[in-house]
Amino acid sequence: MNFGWHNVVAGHGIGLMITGMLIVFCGLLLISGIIVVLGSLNGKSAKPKAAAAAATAADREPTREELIAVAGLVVHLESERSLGEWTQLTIPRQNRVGSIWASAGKMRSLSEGGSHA
Amino acid sequence: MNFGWHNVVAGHGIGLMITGMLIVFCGLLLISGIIVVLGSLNGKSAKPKAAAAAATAADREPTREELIAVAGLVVHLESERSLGEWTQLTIPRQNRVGSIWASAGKMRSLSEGGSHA
Amino acid sequence: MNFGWHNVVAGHGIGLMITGMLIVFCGLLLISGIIVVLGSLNGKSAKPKAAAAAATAADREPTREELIAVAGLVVHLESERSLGEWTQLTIPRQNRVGSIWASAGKMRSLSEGGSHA
Amino acid sequence: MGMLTDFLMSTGFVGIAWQNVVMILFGCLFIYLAINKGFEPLLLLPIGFGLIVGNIPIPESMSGGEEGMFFVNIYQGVKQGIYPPLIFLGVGAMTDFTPMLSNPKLVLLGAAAQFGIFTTLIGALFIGFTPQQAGAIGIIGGADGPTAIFLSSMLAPELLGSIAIAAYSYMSLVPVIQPPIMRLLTSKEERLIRMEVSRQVSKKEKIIFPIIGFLICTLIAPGSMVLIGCLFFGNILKESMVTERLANTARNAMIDILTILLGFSIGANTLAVNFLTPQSIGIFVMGATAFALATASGVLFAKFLNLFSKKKINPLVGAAGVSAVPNSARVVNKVGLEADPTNYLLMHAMAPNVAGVVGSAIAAGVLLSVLGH
Amino acid sequence: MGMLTDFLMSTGFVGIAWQNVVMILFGCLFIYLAINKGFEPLLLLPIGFGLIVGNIPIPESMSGGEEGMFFVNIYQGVKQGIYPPLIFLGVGAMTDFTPMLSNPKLVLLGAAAQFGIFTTLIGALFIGFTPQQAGAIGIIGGADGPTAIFLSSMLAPELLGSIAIAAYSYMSLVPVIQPPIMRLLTSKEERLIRMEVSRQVSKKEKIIFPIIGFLICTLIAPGSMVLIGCLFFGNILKESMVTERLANTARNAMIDILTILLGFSIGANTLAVNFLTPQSIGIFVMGATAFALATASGVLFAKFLNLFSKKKINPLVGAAGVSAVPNSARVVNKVGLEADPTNYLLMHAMAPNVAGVVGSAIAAGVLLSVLGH
Amino acid sequence: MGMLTDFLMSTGFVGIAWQNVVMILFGCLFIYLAINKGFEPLLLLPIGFGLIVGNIPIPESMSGGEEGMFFVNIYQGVKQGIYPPLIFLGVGAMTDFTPMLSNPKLVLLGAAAQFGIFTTLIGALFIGFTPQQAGAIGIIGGADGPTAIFLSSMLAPELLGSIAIAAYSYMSLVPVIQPPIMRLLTSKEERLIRMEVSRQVSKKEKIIFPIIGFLICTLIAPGSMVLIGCLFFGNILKESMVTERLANTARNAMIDILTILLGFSIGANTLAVNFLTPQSIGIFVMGATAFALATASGVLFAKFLNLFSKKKINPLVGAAGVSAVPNSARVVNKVGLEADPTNYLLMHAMAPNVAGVVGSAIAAGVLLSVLGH
Ligand code: NA
Ligand code: NA
Ligand code: NA
Repeated sequence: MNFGWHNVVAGHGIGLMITGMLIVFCGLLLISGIIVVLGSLNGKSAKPKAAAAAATAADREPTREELIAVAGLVVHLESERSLGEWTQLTIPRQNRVGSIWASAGKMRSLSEGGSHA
Repeated sequence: MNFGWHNVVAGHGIGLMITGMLIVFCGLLLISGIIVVLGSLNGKSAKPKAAAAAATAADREPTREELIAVAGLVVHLESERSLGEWTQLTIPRQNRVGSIWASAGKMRSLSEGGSHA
Repeated sequence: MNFGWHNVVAGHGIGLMITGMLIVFCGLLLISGIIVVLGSLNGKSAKPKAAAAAATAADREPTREELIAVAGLVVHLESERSLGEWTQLTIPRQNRVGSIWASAGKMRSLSEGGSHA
Repeated sequence: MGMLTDFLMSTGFVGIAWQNVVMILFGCLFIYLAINKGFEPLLLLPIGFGLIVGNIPIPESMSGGEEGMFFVNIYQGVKQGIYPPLIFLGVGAMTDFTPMLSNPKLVLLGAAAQFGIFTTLIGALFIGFTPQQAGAIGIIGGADGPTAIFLSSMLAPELLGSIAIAAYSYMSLVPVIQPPIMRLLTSKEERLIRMEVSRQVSKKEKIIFPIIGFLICTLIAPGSMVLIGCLFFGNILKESMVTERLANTARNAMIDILTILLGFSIGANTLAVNFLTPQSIGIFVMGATAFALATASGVLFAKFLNLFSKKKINPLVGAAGVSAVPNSARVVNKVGLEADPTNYLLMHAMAPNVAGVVGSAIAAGVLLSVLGH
Repeated sequence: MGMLTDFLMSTGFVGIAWQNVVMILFGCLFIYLAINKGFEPLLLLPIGFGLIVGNIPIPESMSGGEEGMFFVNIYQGVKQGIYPPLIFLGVGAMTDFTPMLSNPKLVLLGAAAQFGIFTTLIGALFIGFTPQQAGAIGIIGGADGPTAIFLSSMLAPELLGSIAIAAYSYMSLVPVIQPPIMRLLTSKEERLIRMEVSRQVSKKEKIIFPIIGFLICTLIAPGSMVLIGCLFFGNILKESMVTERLANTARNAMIDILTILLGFSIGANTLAVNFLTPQSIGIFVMGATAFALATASGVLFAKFLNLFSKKKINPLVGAAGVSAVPNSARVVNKVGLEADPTNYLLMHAMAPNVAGVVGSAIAAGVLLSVLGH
Repeated sequence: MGMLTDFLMSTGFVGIAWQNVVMILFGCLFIYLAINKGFEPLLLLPIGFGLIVGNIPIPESMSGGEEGMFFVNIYQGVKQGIYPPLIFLGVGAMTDFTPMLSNPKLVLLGAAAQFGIFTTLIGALFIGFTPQQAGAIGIIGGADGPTAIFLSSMLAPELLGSIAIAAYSYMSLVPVIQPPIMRLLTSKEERLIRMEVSRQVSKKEKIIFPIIGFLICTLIAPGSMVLIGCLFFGNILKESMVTERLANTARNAMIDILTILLGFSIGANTLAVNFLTPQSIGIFVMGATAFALATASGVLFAKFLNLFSKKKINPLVGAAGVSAVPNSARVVNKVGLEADPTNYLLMHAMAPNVAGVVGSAIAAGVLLSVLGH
């Protein structure tokens, strides 16, 4: 490999650098601008209570009720599973959205089949 | 696009429709016939008690014992997992057929490996 | 198909067999040799206590504390899941290595994303 | 900085046309419908985002760029008809044929509903589509995503995008389209009919059915071999209970990966030139008619059957013949409950519902063998 | 209705031949064996259903139809040897080499059992198979699905179907084939031999082994590079503990998807013309001999080793050398317990068992480099 | 036994060259780094084992062997740029843009850090690489695996192996490379700066952002369409909450399977002739400079911004602009805590961190459209 600045010139190195950084900055500048706009639009609808709730939920110990609830859920899924599809349509999906159980549950419900079929 | 009945004629639309509906009906008629036959063959072996059991299983609340059982199963899988394959062959797969745990368990048992290898 | 020993001769059957078995034996002989060497190298560092611990862990019943712990873990994962990524970086992965929960946990942690990105 | 100007000339802003803008807006629309209105999000969200991605103007200088090849590459699975059958395999692994096995008579309602396919075909021919295109449009009435996509990739690839979008949109509009038609064609008394509880189905039946069902369908309509074969193969993986892990993967990881690739690549390969055409309008109009006619023929055929049988069928159940699993079955249940809050038709409706899936696969087979190449 | 008659002429009933019927019956047989007799269901169920799907008579008019292309397309992964190595990768991610690492001496039993491969090869040559075909048939004695499929796809694609079916059938017949041979060749005293408990294996050994093992195997038999490479790669993913998530996916979602595609496409591409031949009979006969000879040579070699070592090996363990993981190891344990209800040979048997997997991969490598193209 | 000698002549020992040995040792080195030093094990372990597998000497007689084709086949996904974008899709499905949405100002730091890419490009040109190669080398400074692999597969396939290895090595060396530079360029006071807690982000923003973000990036840099498109598509799958199951599969099964194929095939196709070259040394040197310069420019730009804004930014946060998610953000947090044990910068650092991913994808787009063929 032959060293030397002439390579850089030949390869339009400087031009590339300036163009490139310019584009990158334009892009992210626009993005951060848009974010500001988005933020101000939805600014009112910021919900700190949710965050608070979240924090607590993460910190505190699971209560006795929750233990029952969780184990009960497992039992429910077990029985449901072994019964097969007769119980499929009884799964209360709505209130388990976003939980790992939900996905497990959905897998077996026809409604997902529908979304694909 | 030039409208008109001549397109339908040119495309054998009517013929296609008659043929198609005929085939579809033949197909599903045969299928429902076969189902009737199948049903009558296995008619005797219908097991309502299973259904009953199922229903109850689905309805009633999980008992204290079940809670322990479930959590215990989790603990068992945990330890098994951390021990690796030395405990693989101790998994009682048979009586967990069709449960989500079973598949989890099977994954780690060499027997599945065998089925592939 | 025309039977006969001439086929075997034509196909160098014997040669193939001798070569093949020779190679297979060389290969596995070398491997078992290497294993012996490896074993002697790490021989000192064999840890029987781990095995013992394992055995016991597998045998004994899960204690009340473990039940709580397990169900608690589930609850934790549930809440974490529903909260989304704000709690991602709080997952204590290290002490859950090799558990099915760990993988579930890792999936959601950015660190895994990093390993890919 | 000639290079800088060169580059600016190569940005997307140059050569952006109103078609691009409109297509991108359509993409946003479908994403909105998927997220806020719950229109088949698993398909319409990927398709919508794909529309946006695929319709960003790429300057001449790059149009041949390898990176543009990515979407062409993942689209191969659609073009060559690989994704849809495999998705159908996963669908089979989540479908439960028990309701159908326990109500053989109701299977015929699933056949009647396919009438919508062929009448729409005639309509499409009438307004000037080629026979191949008309077949692909008609199948929208089958209310079956993979079937529609598979058939149009074979018969009329140029319409694939519009057809896929129409099919999935109407599948989620079922709760809007069907009820009025159902109420119009049935009397209060009919809606009150109670059906006897269906018999138990043995495990053996569930295992034998996919095999016999496949033989019947493909011997009668060889063209349906691939779709029906995959559907019933997935189902036997599920029912046999000995391949639980395969069925599980087929209906989870596998179908999800394929759905991502299918939706995203369909969207990204649906360009303005194919989508912003009078034809697309025709397709959407025809699609609506297809659904309406399918519903009507299902209901009417149920009433027709009642003329001959003593055990009356609740004609509402006929509307579930237009698969769209399980939406239409739920609609039937809902409308049934309006008439009699204690008359649950759901499990009865599931029978024609799954039968409809088989029915439209057969119809697709017929169209494929008659119109194919 | 000329079109109707045309169509009826194009149904599967026209031009259905006895071969189709027989093949479909074979398909049903394998499904029956898989579900009711538990014959390797993960493979034999897909292959069986594939046989049914692939042998439905497709009328001339459609034989060139794109839809028939589906099975040709997914079969590419078999033809080009892509699925089997990746499945082997997943197998590596579930295989535990610990028993082998803790009993190096028993590794040789895994070598001895490969004798079945080469004697069968000679037998196959004798009854008139070409060297390539003979090699592919011999590998059935390796009792290793992916290895057998990979090798025959390279050496004798025309026999692939029969070989795959034979291999998996005999792998599940191991509990029937092996015990009599084991009893015949061992005395009561020998079956009573107790083996000392095996040493602990450190994590480090488990990680280093796949690397060194790979180097040895491929330097000696370069032809085994792909299979051994994938097997040990999967294993290091598992043992390293730092790529747990990759190992997990490799042995679950990935291997399942590939197994579905492999089995289904093999079945669908096994046609009467290749399967209903005297050759197939030869293959099944040869396969049985292969298993028997492999078992015998494993047992006898164990007895041979006992002549020289003070620490006696229970010769039953030799029978586990014919991989068929973990069936043959379980058989050894069972037969051992018959002789002495307190003598558990399972973990000892696992050593030759996994060694047998490596052994037959090496043998496949030899055959591939000598007989390949 | 002419055949025996023939075979021995065909073992790997014959024709083994020092290059093979060195490459295999490199493979072992990367495996060691992955397992014992935790160097991006998900990628470096597969690449390392792949290096070993791919550099086993295959004798002439077999070099054309089909079995060698396996690695060529699975490498197609890299060559044709299919794996990296799909992996990026999975990355999008696990990336959380919330920190970035709540700190728009910090986004610019992610832009500044891309300075490392272009300065390195110039350096690479200087020491004699072709413009295409220089571009591919520069992108190492993007600290983004899939982006680097995607770009070099397009611009300089011959350097792919070295670049991938360099990129992932330095990404895990971030904790070693960055701190000294960060300390050198910041005063104690600056390191003590506390930043105000960031605002809440609504679900709606998270869903709209991927769409608008994609439009901006690709309109400005059409070349980044594929990477950015997949990244944001994956992200909207995650944020929409209605396609949870797709997002889940995308970030688990799908990304894992692709990572296995990507790493293993890259390693197996990195041969001595391409890797053991002075160029590789150049690449590793350049890569280090790229990371150093990126870090420096991030920090310095943060200080530059502080000149104009009243709400001071802690300049350490600027170092997180070199994506390497989330390592560099963690480094920032660590160095920040050294200065003030109560000042947690992690969530602030995540903003430029993810912005850096977008930034380098844009940079890659620029390079692709300017240098692509
Ligand atoms: Na339908
Ligand atoms: Na073997
Ligand atoms: Na970056």
